[in-house]
Amino acid sequence: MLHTVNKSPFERNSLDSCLRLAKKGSAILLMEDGVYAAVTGTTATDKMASAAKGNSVYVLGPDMSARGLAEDQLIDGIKVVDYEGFVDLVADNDGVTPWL
Amino acid sequence: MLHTVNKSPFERNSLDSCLRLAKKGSAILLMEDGVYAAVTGTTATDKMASAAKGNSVYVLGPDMSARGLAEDQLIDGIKVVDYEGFVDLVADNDGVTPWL
Amino acid sequence: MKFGILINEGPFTHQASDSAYQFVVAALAKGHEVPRVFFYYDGVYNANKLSAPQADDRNVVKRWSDLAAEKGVDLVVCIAAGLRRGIVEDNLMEGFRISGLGQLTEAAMGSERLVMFGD
Amino acid sequence: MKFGILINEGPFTHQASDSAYQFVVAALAKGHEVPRVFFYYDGVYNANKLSAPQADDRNVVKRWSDLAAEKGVDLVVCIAAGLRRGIVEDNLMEGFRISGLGQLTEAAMGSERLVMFGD
Amino acid sequence: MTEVVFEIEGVKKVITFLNRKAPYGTIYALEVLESVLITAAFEQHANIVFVDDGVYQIKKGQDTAALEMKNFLPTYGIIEMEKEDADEDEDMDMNWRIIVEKESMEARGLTADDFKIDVEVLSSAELAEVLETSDAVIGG
Amino acid sequence: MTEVVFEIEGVKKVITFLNRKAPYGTIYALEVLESVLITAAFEQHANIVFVDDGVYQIKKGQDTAALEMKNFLPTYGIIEMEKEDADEDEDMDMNWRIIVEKESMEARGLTADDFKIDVEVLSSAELAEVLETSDAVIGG
Repeated sequence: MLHTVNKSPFERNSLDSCLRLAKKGSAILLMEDGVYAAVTGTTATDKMASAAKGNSVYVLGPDMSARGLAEDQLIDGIKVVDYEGFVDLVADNDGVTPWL
Repeated sequence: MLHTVNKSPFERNSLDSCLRLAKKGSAILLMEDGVYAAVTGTTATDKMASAAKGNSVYVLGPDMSARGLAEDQLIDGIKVVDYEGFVDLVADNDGVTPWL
Repeated sequence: MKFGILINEGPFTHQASDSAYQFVVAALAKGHEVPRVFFYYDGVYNANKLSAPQADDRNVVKRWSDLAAEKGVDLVVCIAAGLRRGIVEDNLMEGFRISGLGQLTEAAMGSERLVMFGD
Repeated sequence: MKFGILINEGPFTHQASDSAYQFVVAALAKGHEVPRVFFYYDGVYNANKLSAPQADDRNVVKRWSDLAAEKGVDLVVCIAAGLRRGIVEDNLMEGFRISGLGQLTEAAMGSERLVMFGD
Repeated sequence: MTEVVFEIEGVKKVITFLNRKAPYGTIYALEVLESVLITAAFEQHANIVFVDDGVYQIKKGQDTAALEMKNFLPTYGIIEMEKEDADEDEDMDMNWRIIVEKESMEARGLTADDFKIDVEVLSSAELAEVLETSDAVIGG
Repeated sequence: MTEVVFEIEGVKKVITFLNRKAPYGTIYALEVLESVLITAAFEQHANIVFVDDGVYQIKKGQDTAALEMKNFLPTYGIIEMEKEDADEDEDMDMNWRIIVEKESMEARGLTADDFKIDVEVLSSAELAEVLETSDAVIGG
C-alpha cells in the first residue's frame, strides 16, 4: 500500500494519522504541502526520521523545489521522486491510501 | 479584540496559534468545527480549560447543537452565545482576528 | 454600528458562507448596518446563478440575493478572483456586482468592524 | 496498467487539480492508461468553461480539455455535486461530460488503481 | 468528449471510505455518503471507516435546525440498513463493515454508545490491516 | 443591486494581514498579496504578518517551473518596495511593517536569512500586541 500525505505536519494531523495507521513496511509519499515533513531541523523531523526507519518514505521533488527546499536538507533515508517516480510507486504498490 | 476559531483542535493548529497569540484577557469565540474544543473529556480539554481562566471564552450554540454537543458537557467558564450574542461580541470588542 | 463582511469560501463545501449569512441576519435584526459583503477567493462561487441545490437543502446563492434585495446589502464579487474561477457577468446572480479589490479596502476603512469568514 | 483518477477540489485554490494533471501526464508518458478522471465535490469547478486565468498563469480548465481531446481521457463531472455548485451543461467546458456517481464506482472497479487528489 | 466503457462484469472489489472530517464545517461527510450508497448498487464490498474527526459524523443528537443546514445523520441510518440487508440476504455477495478507530474515539471522549449506528471498534493496528487489504481507498 | 459609497475621506486605519498558510498547496498566499497591494493605493497602514506555515511564503529559492504554477515570490519584492517607498517619502503617512513570528520561524528550522525580503522578527508576545492594536485583521 502507498500512503500519500499532502498536508503540512505543522498545520494538520494528516501525517500523524498516516504514521499511526500505515502498516509497518508500507510506502509513504510526501507531496504538496506534505513535503515540509521531509527536511531536517524542524519540530516534525524526529517523528519523520523515525518513520523513515520502518517505512519506505518518498518525497515529490517538484513540490520541494516550488517551496524552496533543497535535497541536502532531506532526512536520512527519504528518497526524492518526480511525477514519473510517483507513477511507478502507484503501479508497484497494490493500492493508494490518500490522507486528505 | 475578539478572536474567532472555526477549526477542530484535533485537525489543525488554529486553536494553538490563537491561544499563543491572543493577548491575555481578550475574548475568544469557538465556532463551526471549533466548538469541539469547548467540551470536557477530550485530549484538547486541558489547554482549553486553562485558556478559559485567562480569557473570556465563548462558544456558538447553534454550531454545538448541529454537532450533537450538549451544554452540560461544557468546560467550566465557557459561555454559550447564539448569533445575536456573536454580533454583540463583535460590537463590544474593538476588532476581530479570524484564525482561519 | 457598521460591519463589513469578507467571505473566502464557496457555498456548501465550507460553512463560511452559512456562518456569514446567519451573522448578517442577526446583525441587521439588532439594528446594525451591513453595507457591504465582499466575496474573495472561492467566495466568488456564492454568486453563481446556475447553482441549483436539492429541494430539501438551503439555497445559499438565492438567499444572499434575496437579502440584498430586501435589505440593500451591497454584494461585491472580486473581479480577479472571479475571472480565474469563471464567475463573470454571464453567470452572475441578481443582486451581486463585480468590482475590484479596492472595494474590500473601502469596506475595511468605512466600517467600524471587519468580520471575516473562511476555511 | 489502468489508473482511475478522482479529483475533489477546484482549480487554483488547492493544488489537487495540478497534482492530478501532472500525475496523469506522467502516467500516459510511461505507457499507462488513464481511461477516466472523475470530478467530485468542488472538483466540478474544473469544468467551468468561463474560467479565464491571468495570461502569465496556467489555464487549468483548458489543460484538462486539451488532454481529453489528445489522449481520449473520459472527464466525468458528478451531476449531484455539479448541480449544487452550478456546473451544468450551460457552462461545461468541451471535453467534459456530466454523469452520475456510478461512473466513479465503475472507474474504481474497472481500473487497477484509484488515485485520489484533494484537500 | 470520450465516453469510456469499463469491463466490470463479475468484478468484486473492496472499497474503503476513509472519513476523517467533522460534519457541517465542511460538506465532505455528506457528499461521501452518496458515493457509499452507489457502491451498493454495484454490489461491491465496502469498509465505511471513521477516523480522527470523522468519528463525529455519526455522533447522536445532531440538530441543524438553527443553522438551516441539511442534517447529515439520517443518511447513516440508510447505510446501516444497506449493510443489514446485505448481511441477511444469502444470495447477496456483499460484505460491508462500519468501523470506528478506537484511538480517535477515545481522544474525543466518546464511546460506542455515543454513535447513532452500530459500529465495529478497531484498534489502530487492526484498522491498518483493513486499509492494507483494500482495493481502493476513497478519503476525505 | 445596491452600490454603497463609503465615506473614507481622511480615514487612516491599521490593517493587519495574518498569513498562516504555506504557498502552492493552496492559493491563499498569492491572492492575499493583491489585497495587500491595494492597501497602498488607499495609503493605509499595514502589518504584513507571517505566522505558522505562512513563514514559508517568503522562503528563498522557490522554483515552480516543474509544477507549471505561478511563482508567488516576486510579488513579495513588490510589497517590500512599497514599504521602502513609504518609509522614505516624508509626505506619505503610511507605516508598513513586515513581521515574522519568531516561534513559527524556529519551529521550522528557519532564520531571517532564509527569507527573500527583510523582516522584523517578533516574539509571540510582541506580535500579540500588534494584533491587539489593529483596526482590521484579514486572515487566511
